[in-house]
Amino acid sequence: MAEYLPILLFLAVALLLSVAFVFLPIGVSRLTGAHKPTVAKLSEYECGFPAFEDSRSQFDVRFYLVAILFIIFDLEAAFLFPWAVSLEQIGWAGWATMMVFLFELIIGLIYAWKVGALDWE
Amino acid sequence: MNYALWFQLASPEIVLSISSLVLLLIAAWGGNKASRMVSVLAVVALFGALALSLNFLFDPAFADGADAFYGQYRMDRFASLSKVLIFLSAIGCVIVAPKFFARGDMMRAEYPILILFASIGMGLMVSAVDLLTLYIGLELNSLAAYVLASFLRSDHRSAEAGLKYFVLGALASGILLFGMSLLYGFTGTTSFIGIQTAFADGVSTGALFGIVFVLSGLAFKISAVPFHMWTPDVYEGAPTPVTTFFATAPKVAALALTMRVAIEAFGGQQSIWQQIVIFVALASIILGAAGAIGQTNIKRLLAYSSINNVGFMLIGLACGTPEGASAMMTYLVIYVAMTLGSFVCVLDLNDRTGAPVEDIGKLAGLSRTRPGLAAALAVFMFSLAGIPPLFGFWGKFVVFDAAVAAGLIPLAAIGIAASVIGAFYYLKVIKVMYFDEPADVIAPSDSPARMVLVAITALFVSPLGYFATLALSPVTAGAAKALFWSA
Amino acid sequence: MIGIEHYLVVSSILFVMGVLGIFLNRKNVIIILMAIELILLAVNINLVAFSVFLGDMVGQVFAMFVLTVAAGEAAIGLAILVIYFRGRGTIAVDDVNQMKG
Amino acid sequence: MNDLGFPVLSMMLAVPMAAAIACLFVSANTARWLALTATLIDMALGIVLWMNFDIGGAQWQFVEKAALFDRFSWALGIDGIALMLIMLSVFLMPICIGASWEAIQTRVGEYMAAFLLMEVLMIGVFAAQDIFLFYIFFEAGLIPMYLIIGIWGGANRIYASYKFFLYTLLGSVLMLIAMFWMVNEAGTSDIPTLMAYDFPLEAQSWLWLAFFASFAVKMPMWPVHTWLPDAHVQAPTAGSVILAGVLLKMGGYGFIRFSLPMFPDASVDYIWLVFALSMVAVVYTSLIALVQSDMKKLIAYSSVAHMAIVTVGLFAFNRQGLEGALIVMLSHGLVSGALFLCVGVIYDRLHTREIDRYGGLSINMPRYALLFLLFTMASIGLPGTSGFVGEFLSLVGVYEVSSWVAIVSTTGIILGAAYMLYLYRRVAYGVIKSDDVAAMPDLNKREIALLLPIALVVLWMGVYPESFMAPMRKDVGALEARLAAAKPLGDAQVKLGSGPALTPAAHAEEGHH
Amino acid sequence: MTEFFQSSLGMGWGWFVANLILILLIALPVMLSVAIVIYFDRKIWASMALRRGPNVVGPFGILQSFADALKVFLQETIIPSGANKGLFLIAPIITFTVALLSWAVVPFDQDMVLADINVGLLYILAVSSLGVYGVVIAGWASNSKYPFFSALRAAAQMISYEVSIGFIIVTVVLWTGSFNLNDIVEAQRGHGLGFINWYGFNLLLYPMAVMFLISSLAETARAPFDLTEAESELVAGYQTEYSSMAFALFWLGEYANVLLMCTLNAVLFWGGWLPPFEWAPLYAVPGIFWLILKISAFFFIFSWVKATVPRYRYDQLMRLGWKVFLPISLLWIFLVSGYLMLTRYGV
Repeated sequence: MAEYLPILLFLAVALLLSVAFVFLPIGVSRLTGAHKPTVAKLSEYECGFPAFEDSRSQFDVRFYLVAILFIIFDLEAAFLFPWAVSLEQIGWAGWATMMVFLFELIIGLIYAWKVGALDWE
Repeated sequence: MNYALWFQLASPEIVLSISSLVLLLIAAWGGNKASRMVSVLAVVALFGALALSLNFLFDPAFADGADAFYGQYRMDRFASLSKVLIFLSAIGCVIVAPKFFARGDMMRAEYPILILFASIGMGLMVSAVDLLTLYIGLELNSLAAYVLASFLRSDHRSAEAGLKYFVLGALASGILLFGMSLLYGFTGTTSFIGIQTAFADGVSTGALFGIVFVLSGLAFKISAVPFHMWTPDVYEGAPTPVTTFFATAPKVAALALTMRVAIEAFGGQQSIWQQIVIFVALASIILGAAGAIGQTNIKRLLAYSSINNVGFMLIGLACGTPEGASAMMTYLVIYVAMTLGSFVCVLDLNDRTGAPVEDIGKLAGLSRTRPGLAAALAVFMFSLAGIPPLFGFWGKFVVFDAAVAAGLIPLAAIGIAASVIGAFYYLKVIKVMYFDEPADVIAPSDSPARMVLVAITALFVSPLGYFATLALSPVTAGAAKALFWSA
Repeated sequence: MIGIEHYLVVSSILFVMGVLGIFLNRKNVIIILMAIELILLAVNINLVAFSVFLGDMVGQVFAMFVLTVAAGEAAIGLAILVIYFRGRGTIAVDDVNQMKG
Repeated sequence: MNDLGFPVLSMMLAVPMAAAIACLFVSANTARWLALTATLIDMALGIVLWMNFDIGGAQWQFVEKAALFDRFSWALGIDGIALMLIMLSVFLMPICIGASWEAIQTRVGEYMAAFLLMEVLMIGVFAAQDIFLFYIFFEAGLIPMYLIIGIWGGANRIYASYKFFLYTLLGSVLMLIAMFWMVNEAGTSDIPTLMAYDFPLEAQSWLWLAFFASFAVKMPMWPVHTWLPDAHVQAPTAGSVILAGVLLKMGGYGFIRFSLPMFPDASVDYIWLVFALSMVAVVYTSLIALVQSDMKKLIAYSSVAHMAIVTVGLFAFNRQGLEGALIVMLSHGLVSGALFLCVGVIYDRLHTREIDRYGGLSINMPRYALLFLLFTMASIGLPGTSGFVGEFLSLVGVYEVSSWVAIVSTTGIILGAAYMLYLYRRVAYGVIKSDDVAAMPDLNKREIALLLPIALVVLWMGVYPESFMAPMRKDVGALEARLAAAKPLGDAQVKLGSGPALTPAAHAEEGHH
Repeated sequence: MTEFFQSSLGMGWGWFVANLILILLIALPVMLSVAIVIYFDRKIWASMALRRGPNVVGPFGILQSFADALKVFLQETIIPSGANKGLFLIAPIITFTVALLSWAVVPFDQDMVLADINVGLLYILAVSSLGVYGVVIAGWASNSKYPFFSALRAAAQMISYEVSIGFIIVTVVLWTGSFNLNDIVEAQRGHGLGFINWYGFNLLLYPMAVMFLISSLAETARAPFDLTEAESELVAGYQTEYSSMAFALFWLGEYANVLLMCTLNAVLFWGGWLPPFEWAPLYAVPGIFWLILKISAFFFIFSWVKATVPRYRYDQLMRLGWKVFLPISLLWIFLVSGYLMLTRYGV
């Protein structure tokens, strides 16, 4: 457990640094008088034109699809990690089990591929 | 570590797994054009699994059951009987689907495959002797079921049913899991028999919470009162073949699972859960019956009917005796036949445009326009009401017999009196079909497969079904005995 | 020192928050999905804590399975939600009532 | 097996069953003939049964036993009582079919099938030797009767059919629980064994109540009789005949077969209850019958009153009472059936059951008026008709127990005479009120063929009841012995045969027991 | 060092001060090197285009990055009126914090690591996947169309390649049997022919090394996978609405991530702080030198690619991730684990 404490400290330091970086200029600019907001300045830049529709409109459902595929495949990887470091202990049975699992995963991948879930067209 | 034996024990699930993966590939390549072939092959696979399960049911070498995969999985007569029921229901649900989905061209090759996946999950559920296996099986089934519920993507009700089923199903899984985590923590093991052993010295408060949470989660899955509220909506909204499926196979699996958990894992502490089960049983019987009275949609009506029937089955569990368990299994067998039959009848209720008819009022005079179908539906209704000489009576008969033998006479008396309330709404359906003037809404059947299924199930629930008891009684008794192996 | 009961308290609080999140939330179905994840998180805390205190690996393995299944569940939940949204154009909880029970 | 060399009881069940199934698939006319043939065959078999019944021989005859599976068996067998009730059933069935010959024009096949099924179940109830088999037959009768009332009944048929079904079901489900307990306790579901089994005293009371709930509804006893008038009024004529003729007898049969021999002590304890309800029923329903304007309803209420006489006789616990009750059952089965047929005859012509619409039928329908008169007199209990024998014996029996009950019951009979004669006067005498009544033709051959046999049997039973009592005598004796043996020397028994009538005070004391 | 401070300041404070110094010793050089690599990036890019690149501020323009830093620091921070203010400011904080945090487990030399945890690789994987939150939040909070699209693209792209990175890492872990980065480096000692300290030399692992390099390009949204800020389509991507230091933090974070990926490439496949060959004189040079050399080499490759390879289309990007890398890495897990079973574990 103890070896994780420096990470906690690191997190604190990094947070401190980044918060300082974000808020210091804001404070400084207010003090130096560089902070002069105007309506035009505070409007969204987008591409230079005034925005003419809701910026958070509906978007392509494929992004959801990618997210869903990611969840599935990334978490299957979660099974691979402990397996990879313990291959020596679990031997051929463990290896074969994981291969069966991978095989099923591949079939899932093939299915997703064939039904076009991986296409971006 | 006898892998050969292990694989043999798990052969039904293995067969289904391999075939579902192969079918998935076929579906991927063939698209919806392959749906017919996939359906046929899925039925073949299910029959294969069925045959393998049947083998365990009758092979004397497995009379005592056997463990596999380091005590994670157990194949005994109880499991095999449940699997037979599950696979049979699944076969029925695959067979009736294409015709239903053909309208609107919604039949997809994934439907039978999802049924197969769910069946694997259910097979695991009934064979689970460890909380881990239990959870995996349950979720495999549930995940497939969520998708199935929202299978008619263009139908708002289907999507809503899927959403409701998903939310409440996930909540149920969460509650169940929380209970399992407590059980694990306070007993130090996840195996049923280990929990039983740990409970021999008494139950700590934490473990007691675990028991209550686990039972609540399971009550959700079997749609027992007070965790039943999702059932009518989901049954109504889901496509009818899927509803058929929900009302049969997962119910068998969840009930069997509940039995195994209660009897094997909590077996030593019957006094704790018996009260809960009795309450749940009575509440399900009464509320299931009362809730059904005002319904005008036949699928909702059948949903309440299933709640009601679950209550009756739980009476068998409340006995906590092998006779009770055996009675419950008998009831399950009959329940599956009745429910499958009545839902297939509902599937056959289509108007002239082919649109499904679910309003009970529109069945008026069905006995004139479709005498065969009306007769079959009447048989199912009377049977669900438990009126002799239909076979449904036998289910109630054995359950109440066991309850009386176990000394639960007040429970039996209240339960059976409440069954009269249930009779009221079953009679309503018959009244509409037989007494009312024909509305002439329902078109003639266009599916011989459905008619065959209806005929088979109707014959089974008809008085001829009593001949089946000759075979059924020893089988259910054997299953119950297998459940009490550790007691 | 932090004992098992502290973990239990935390997980119980999370669990109750999750359950309440499902039942009290009237706004958005997505919040329900999050509440479900919260419940599973509570379970995982329990499992891992018990696993460490019991010196038994099963709890952690279990937690792993719960994680994966939860992911699958979330995936399917999202998919159903998308279907639902496309049909109805809303994901407000109060609107999920086409069928009255 | 039996002397006949073939399972006659199973045959009697199988014939109408097969015909019922066949009826579903044939044309209307074929179905009529098929049903008639089947019922006649059954009647012939019934006669064979009676001929071969060994009076004074073994208590249970024509016994058939085949183990179905562990919990219950296909056990059939009859004693004299069951024989007589089976005879009643098979006798009435062809008449019912005949009565429906022209009245039923829709869904004839299904109608005939339902009736044939009813016949199967009625015979099954009386022949069952296994308690669960009995229950199945007993309960299953609901389905065809529900359909008969609901499909072919009158305007208000749906309400009536629901009421009939749910009342009866609610009554009988508790009986099932009691049966489970008994079978668990005694270790057998065999009725003869159970009849001899001494159940624990504390349990008997509960068991008796459970059975009572069922039989009282079926009987029907006041205050759970309300389904009966509705069911009768709405049912088609033949349905009423079967309902009044046979179904009501199942309640009485249940008391004789189950309540009395199986729970003698409890029966004694609850005499007060039965007597109280019966007395109310006799007077109350008779008075109601007096003011009815619907003929069927009037006869229905009279049935309730008559069945109250049966319960009174049964719970007298002596030979006269028991035999009297049995004869009342048989007689009422014939007479009320015949009366419903008589109503049906004129209903077919005018399509109304309003008493006021008729009048002076003796003028244009003399044959009808004659037969109607005979049955009216039989219902009243005129000597020489079947009604007299039963009612007389019952009252004699109950008088030995309690003169008060006897007196009140007699009042009912007097009231019965009043309403029946009043009915007859309004229908048959006086002037013909309207042209359509005047245009009504007299009985045709079919109708005579239906009514005449009943009339003959009613007279036969009235003149020579021994033919009917002889087969039952030994069984009644056995029942009496069973009651006497089980009964402690309680107040009811002490008074038996003590000569003078009881004082009101003594009776009140008994009522508090 | 910890002991030194603990002896003078007591257990708790001593540990605190020592670790604080160590952390600053990591964080500040990382930030400094970001400034330097930005300079080099521009220089290399310019050279390949036969331009000069920055050459005004300082000798050879070497102070250009610092001038830029000073400029953004003094700029006014503009928060668009429609933006979600809190989230808008949190996004760069997340990005930068997370970019720094991964460095906690990177071994710079033998035992020269802040937190020598046994699941170091998993830690990096976990922490770096948090980076996507900064991007998504930035895009969402800006309330502007192009940042929003950019954020979506970035999210999809990052998670897609995270999958294949996850599977690629498994092959390395299989070979090492540990998630500890130090162990992974140690295991490469003499891996090839007994004297080459690289996994990448291994024929089985070499394809993985290549895929990992490409995946790291995609994961950090570097050219040719820089679709998140494809100027022609999305203006400046999710940073469009940012200014001042908030904007600079994204840049800092991005380049810190690029450096981290270079480091990971070096550590996982090319021997980390080990010299390239198992030859005693090479060990005279401190390990950190070798590591920096390797990082520089990889950064050069990154810049080189940026300068020469045309940008992918989005569908090509996704296809590469899902249809090429994912199947290949799955196959490779089978091959590597099978090979190891046959040669090492199974026998």
